[in-house]
Amino acid sequence: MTDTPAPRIEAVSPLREAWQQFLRNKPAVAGLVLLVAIVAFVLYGRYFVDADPYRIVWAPLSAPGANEAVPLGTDFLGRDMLVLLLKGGAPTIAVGLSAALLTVIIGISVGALAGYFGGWIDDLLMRFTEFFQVLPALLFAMVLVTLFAPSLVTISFAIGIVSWPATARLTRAEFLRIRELEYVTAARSIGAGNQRIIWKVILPNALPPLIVSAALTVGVAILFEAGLSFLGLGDPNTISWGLMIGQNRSFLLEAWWPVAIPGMAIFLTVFAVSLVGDGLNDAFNPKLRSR
Amino acid sequence: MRLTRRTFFGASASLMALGLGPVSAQARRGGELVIVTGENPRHLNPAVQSGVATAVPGTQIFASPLRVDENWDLHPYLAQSWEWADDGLSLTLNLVPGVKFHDGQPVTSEDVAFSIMTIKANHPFQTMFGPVDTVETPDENTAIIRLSQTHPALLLALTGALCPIIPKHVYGDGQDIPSHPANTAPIGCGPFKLGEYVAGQQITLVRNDDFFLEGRPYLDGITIRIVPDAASVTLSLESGEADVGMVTDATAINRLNNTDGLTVTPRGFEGIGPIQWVAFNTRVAPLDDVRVRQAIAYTMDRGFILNALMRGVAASQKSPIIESSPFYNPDMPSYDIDLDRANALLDEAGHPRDADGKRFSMTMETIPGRDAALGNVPEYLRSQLREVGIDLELRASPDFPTWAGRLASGDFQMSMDIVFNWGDPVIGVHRTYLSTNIRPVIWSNTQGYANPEVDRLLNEAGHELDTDRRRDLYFQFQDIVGNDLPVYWLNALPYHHVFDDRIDLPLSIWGLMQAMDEVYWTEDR
Amino acid sequence: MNQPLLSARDLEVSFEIGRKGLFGQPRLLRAVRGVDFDLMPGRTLGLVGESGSGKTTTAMAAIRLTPPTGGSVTFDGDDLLTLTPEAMRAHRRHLQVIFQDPYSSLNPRERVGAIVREPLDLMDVGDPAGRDARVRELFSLVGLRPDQMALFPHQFSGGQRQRISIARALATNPRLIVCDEPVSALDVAIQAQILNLLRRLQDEFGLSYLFISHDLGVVQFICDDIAVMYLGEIVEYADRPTLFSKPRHPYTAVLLEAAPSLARRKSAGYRRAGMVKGDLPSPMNLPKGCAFASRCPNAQARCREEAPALRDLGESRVACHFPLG
Amino acid sequence: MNPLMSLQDLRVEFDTRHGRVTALSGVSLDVMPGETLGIVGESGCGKSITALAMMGLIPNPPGHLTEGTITFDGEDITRAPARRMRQLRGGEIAMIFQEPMTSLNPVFTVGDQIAESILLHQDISRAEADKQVVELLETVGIPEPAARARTYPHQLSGGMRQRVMIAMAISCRPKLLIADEPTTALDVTVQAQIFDLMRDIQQKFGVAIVLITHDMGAIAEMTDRVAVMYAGRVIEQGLSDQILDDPLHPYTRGLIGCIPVLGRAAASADRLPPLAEIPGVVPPLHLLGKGCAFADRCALADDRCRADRPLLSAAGHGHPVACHHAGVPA
Amino acid sequence: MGLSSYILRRLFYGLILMLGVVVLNFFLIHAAPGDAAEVIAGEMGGTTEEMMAQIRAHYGLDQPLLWQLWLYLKQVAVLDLGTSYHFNRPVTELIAQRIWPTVLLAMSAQLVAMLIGVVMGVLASRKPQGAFSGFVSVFSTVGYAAPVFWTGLMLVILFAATIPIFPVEGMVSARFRGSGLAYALNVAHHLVLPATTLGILFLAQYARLSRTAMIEVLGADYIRTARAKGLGEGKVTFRHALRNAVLPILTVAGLQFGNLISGALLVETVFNWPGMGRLAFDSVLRRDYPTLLGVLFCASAVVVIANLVTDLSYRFADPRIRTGGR
Repeated sequence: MTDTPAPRIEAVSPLREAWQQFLRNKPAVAGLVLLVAIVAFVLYGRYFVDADPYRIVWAPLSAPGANEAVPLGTDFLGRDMLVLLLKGGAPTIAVGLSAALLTVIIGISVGALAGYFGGWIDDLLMRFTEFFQVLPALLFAMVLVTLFAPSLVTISFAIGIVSWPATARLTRAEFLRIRELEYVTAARSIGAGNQRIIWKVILPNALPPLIVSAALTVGVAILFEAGLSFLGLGDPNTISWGLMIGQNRSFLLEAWWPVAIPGMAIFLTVFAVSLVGDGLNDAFNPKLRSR
Repeated sequence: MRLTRRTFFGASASLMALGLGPVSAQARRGGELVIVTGENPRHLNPAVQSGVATAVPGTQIFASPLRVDENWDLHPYLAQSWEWADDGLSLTLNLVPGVKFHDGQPVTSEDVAFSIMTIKANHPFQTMFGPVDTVETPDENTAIIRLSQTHPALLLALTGALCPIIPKHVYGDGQDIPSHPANTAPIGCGPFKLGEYVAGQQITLVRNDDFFLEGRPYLDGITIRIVPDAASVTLSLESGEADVGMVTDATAINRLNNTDGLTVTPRGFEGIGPIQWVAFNTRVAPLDDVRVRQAIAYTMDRGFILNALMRGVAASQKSPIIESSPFYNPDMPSYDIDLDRANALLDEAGHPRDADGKRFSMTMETIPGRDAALGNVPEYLRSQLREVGIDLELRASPDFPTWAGRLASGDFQMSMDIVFNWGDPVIGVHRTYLSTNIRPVIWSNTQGYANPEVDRLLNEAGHELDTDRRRDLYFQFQDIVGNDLPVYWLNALPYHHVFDDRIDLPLSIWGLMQAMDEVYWTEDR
Repeated sequence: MNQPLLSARDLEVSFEIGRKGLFGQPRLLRAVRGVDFDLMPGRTLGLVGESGSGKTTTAMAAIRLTPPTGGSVTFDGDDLLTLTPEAMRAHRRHLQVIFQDPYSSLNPRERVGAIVREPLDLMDVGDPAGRDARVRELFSLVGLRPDQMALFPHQFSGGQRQRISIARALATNPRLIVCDEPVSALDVAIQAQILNLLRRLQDEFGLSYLFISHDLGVVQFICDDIAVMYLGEIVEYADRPTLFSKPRHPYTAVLLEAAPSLARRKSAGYRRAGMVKGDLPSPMNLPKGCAFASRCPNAQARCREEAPALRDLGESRVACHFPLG
Repeated sequence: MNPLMSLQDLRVEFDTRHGRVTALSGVSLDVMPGETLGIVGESGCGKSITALAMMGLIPNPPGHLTEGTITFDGEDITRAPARRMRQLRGGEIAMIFQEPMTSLNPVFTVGDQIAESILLHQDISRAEADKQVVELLETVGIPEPAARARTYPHQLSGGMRQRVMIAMAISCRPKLLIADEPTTALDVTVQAQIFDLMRDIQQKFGVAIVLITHDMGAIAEMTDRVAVMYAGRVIEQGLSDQILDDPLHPYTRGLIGCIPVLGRAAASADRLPPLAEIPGVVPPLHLLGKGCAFADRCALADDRCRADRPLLSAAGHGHPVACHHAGVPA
Repeated sequence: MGLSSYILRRLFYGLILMLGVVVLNFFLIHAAPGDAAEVIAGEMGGTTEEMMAQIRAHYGLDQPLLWQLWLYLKQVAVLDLGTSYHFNRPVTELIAQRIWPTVLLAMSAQLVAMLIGVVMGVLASRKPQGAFSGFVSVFSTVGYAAPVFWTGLMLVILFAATIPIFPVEGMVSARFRGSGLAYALNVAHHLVLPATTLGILFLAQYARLSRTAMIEVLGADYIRTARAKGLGEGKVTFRHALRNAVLPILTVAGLQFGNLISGALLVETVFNWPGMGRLAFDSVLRRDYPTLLGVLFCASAVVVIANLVTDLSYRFADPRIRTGGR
């Protein structure tokens, strides 16, 4: 009296299915390829171009293509834009990743507790969240960075501190939704405790939108770091793409490339990240799939 | 001494005619001037606030006793003549009679006395009127300044923004003057009155029709527009949105140089003498060793800084005294770039390279600000010091006070700094090198530099009224600090005045920081 | 008569829903009001009612998946409501649940084998190898192939998922299974498969079911005793033959009249005898008298004034001032 | 009498992840004026798509009506221009849906939504339309109709909302009312109320009704004729009594046998016998072979069934059925 | 709950939030190393220690921190935000001058972005697989990924040098003396580039969001009902669907205000727009405590008010909330 006739069906986990769906999404795959290329460029570029990024190699503000030795031109000091771009990538992306990580950790913790327990815990945590939402993010981050001196750590920290409320709200909403689903009651009915239900039952199911949001947060954080660097609040001892823009900005009308090229790098990275994020969103969200 | 006095007298006598003379034949009445500046004033009272931002509007609103021209020669202004006592310890000012403040109250010697004493008490330049004991007012139009010691810089201190005559009937009400409400709604007796002051954005000045110099000013009004962004300053001049600008950004100057219809000139900054230097904390290792300081100097290429960073529009500066000053010593050592020499000095000082080629690490303070140009030299220095095995870490202060605090308290190794000469070395130069001025405030001798010979030379020069003798003392001083390098002077900042060709704009050593009653449009805009 | 396996006395459940104004009194929704029932071992007690009648809340409160606000529940002699959380968890191996929605009752991120095995792990039943064997056994028992254990829930149809739910419920050899509308989301053909399976398993393992349903046909098929609920209260309680042949409460009669039947034909010019008017009143503002009075075809003045208590009428117990027949 | 609506050999295909699948195939149905036609089947059998096809509302993309014709009142509307279809929809042909909760626009009052329909098809003023709205609400048994017209859907219960849907549907006196599982989401007492109302409406306005349902009880109570659908095809069709009392197709028989309907030995103290079962599940549309779609679940299936699809035919039986073994007891 | 009691409750919570913002920022800013007296001394161009002591006494900086907070809160309660160390004028006056340009910039960017974004999203949603829909998706990703200040700088290069048809600096021409319409036009001319820069970021988000929301809504049952009535696609899209799709858009618009202010800060810096962003930036660099606190306070107040307005418009747009209960 079995329902399904003999042919063996392979187990397809929801994640694998989402991945297959993702692969069908051309812009998302393009974004992923671009992202991998950027990361490879940043991580392994030194095998092709290895030099001290601080070294002054040519006449300042030499245009791209004007000299083969410096294909992307030089900055205001005559440093090689290509080398700077290579060295500036890792900190830029690292800030993005660590800020996003912090965002996700705070956001998920607050959102999960609020959404799962509800009641006064929810009220309290949501007031707390609102409080951080009311603070103008960039301004507040500026204050934090100036207070603790600009460094990659404080910048990541500041970005994380101002960005988590959105993740918390999202997590809470997901927890509120999933909490009511029957498999959660089912878990309780077989004796699972709160810890198990929060972290092992609800969280894995709440993850897809959170993964999407985390991916997008990486992009936001990279933009944020760039904004702070542009305002002169970047870490002066670490080359980042934002710092390059900030440093060369006063030469803008004379030379566009030292500003445009790192800007383009930021743009492409965030663009790739958000294409991937969108792709994940579509892949995880089967409702939009057929449309 | 006699000679000096006569020189001053002579100058005043011969030029008096010009100051009070008839309206220039070709000068045209009318028109307005838009000045664009990156400097943002706290308020408009130069008596208690130094700096260009306050000085430009301040000198239009307030008049000073004297004024100075582009050749450092003095001219009458509120004072129609002046006379030194033979001992050089008192100066008599004879005021132009019948001058009125913008509110119609007469300007009297009481106001002069009040102003000078207010400045002495509140202005950050303590050396300016430091020797002034009292100001006597025998009659309405005579003020006698009594000194405790001879003071060669006194006359210059009575010009431009350094000595605005402020109304006693307004400021004498007992309120704290640095925070006096009238500072943002000032009443003076200068050629222009305040129209509107929108903090941080715009200052509108309108013609003072009752100005005491007949027929002046020529302009109907002046708008000072505060635009903190260098590129924006440039563009507004280029597009004709603004007529006159103080442009501090090298790139912009180059660009404006190529713009038709604009005059671009470095003149007009001789007075303030803006010098950019690398400050060393001579109290801490390894910078307590003069060889290390010299080695660092040898790594830096002034030519590169001038050409690449300053885009060829800044003047070189090898000395504590601005090179356009009569006291500048042209034989200063120049420390032209020489990495071998630098390496040798560092080896000699006991800082060998390690296995990685590193000798030691140092930190350098940078002045915070939206203007990235301030960070450019440290960025360059970092690149250069790596060549001789020194790792340089930049320490960015989040805000100006933090930076100032670090320098003032000696919590630094190296720092960028920008310090102005302010006309006479007594005002702007001595403060940096006198061991008696090692104080926990910014722009004192924050290097902790102490050399008894320098102290002696400067103190002597500060009282010497004979110009030649004074110059000699300053030359000796420059020889010593040129070797000791408590700071390493890089360049004069690339300050330029940019203005519409159709404007007749006489630029004294104070530039825009002196009354612009003589400025006129040669043709209509 | 032997001891009831599960028995509830005066069970109450209220929910707080918002407040009046900024600092006002919390508003209470009384979802279950003084419910008593007894479930005998090996039998099936049906809780019947329309949506909002409180039948699911009653069942969930009885096994403490929803916290009751009053009353008592004994399971096999133990007072469930006073147990420590730890002791309650230990009791859960005897009290299992099959849920209504086959699509949301299985964790989509777990393989179905793990889903069925989870109660064994949590309750620490047997050794790991024994658990694997047990899961295989359960799969065959509910009509699934053991090789399907590695699949994920979304790879199954609704009926198959309900079988997985049943396997999970059976895993710890429970004595009582609460079936919360286990077939209402299924197509009729599948519904029959599941109902037959449930009955077969009951016979095989001597299970007791607390069976929740709105479908009188299903209830008639599977239940031995039936409690009809209306707005959080039991209005009629009887065994199956009695209830279906001699409904005493007007609401029960109305339900029977409304339930689909192949016997009523349009071709025969069937007209319904009478139907209740309007909808369920809001549980927020319950009337003073009988909750059903506003819709009851036989309501009289007394019904609107005085709430009838459940009273014994021989074969059935009915909460009505004017029982039928 | 001519049929009011007639579907001839309708074929509808959908683009899906699995390529193009056939959702309806060779569907032919007639609806006579004033009668109630039931369409019954399990989920996914194509009954809702048939309803949408009747309305000209097959979503395109991904749906395509590739073969067949639809005539309404003698007019071929298979490829009628959008303007004409809009005139018919809501005017001559109206529809009510399964989910009264979500089928009304939450941001407009129910009065607005009914009036919109009226104004669309009748050349009258808004005030007159409002008057009609109140009358309609009264007709469908909503108390205090004038006040209720000003409420929003979420302020009404499910039953009330379905009544509003019916009021909207009958606002322009349609000739045909398509009811797609109108009571599935409702409680039994409310379902009975809605059925009673639909019957009243039919009597009052003489409207023909197509009732789409999975519930054999509803078929018995509500319909004159019935079509049984399976996997996108009509497999048996006839008078409701014929189908209920004498089902010929094994699937129809299973469908009737597996329902635990009331009335079967209700009073017996013994356990009821097990329900009839149809094993397995409805096959997904993209996996349909060329034989009988029911063959995999059918106890009577033989090689012929798996190779050769039976056609709907009344030959040799009382009513049309698509089975090689029609009438053979399982 | 009635509307007025709802507003009161929201305002009450808003005030509590503002209080929190003030207190947190007060402590944060005062926790920084260094001393406000140095700030003021630095602003004056250097000073002596005696003068520093005077300054401390004058500004009450020699008082205990909690006492300073209490004094500050008392001031704030009567909307006195103290005196700027740098500008030496009342902070309220400074903010009053600066807040309107920021609000003008933010609101025009927001409005234009919303209008164009929603229209784009709606058009895209009608053919979700179409070319325009694809363009909207890519465009919105592009708009989102480009750093706002960078876009601004690129526009400056473009419009300063290549096609100088829009001013790239300031809010009104320096020599402009008119008023009324001429003034508005002058400001509008200056507004084009900054508002575009800021707007692109949000335009992209609104286009994407309204596309998604519309696709979602167009699949709803009541849209099928509307079609079954015989409504044309235009009315279905704009009357039935858009009214519902506006709800999520409004929600996001409300949450967007904080970001809007952040974006405005960067854009103001690029285009020298005389708004609060620049004021804030100047105050951060100069550690002008009173101004910085005042700006943070006002920016938060703007967000609180904007959120309240959003909620009210949401209530207006969604009868389920307006009439209570769902």
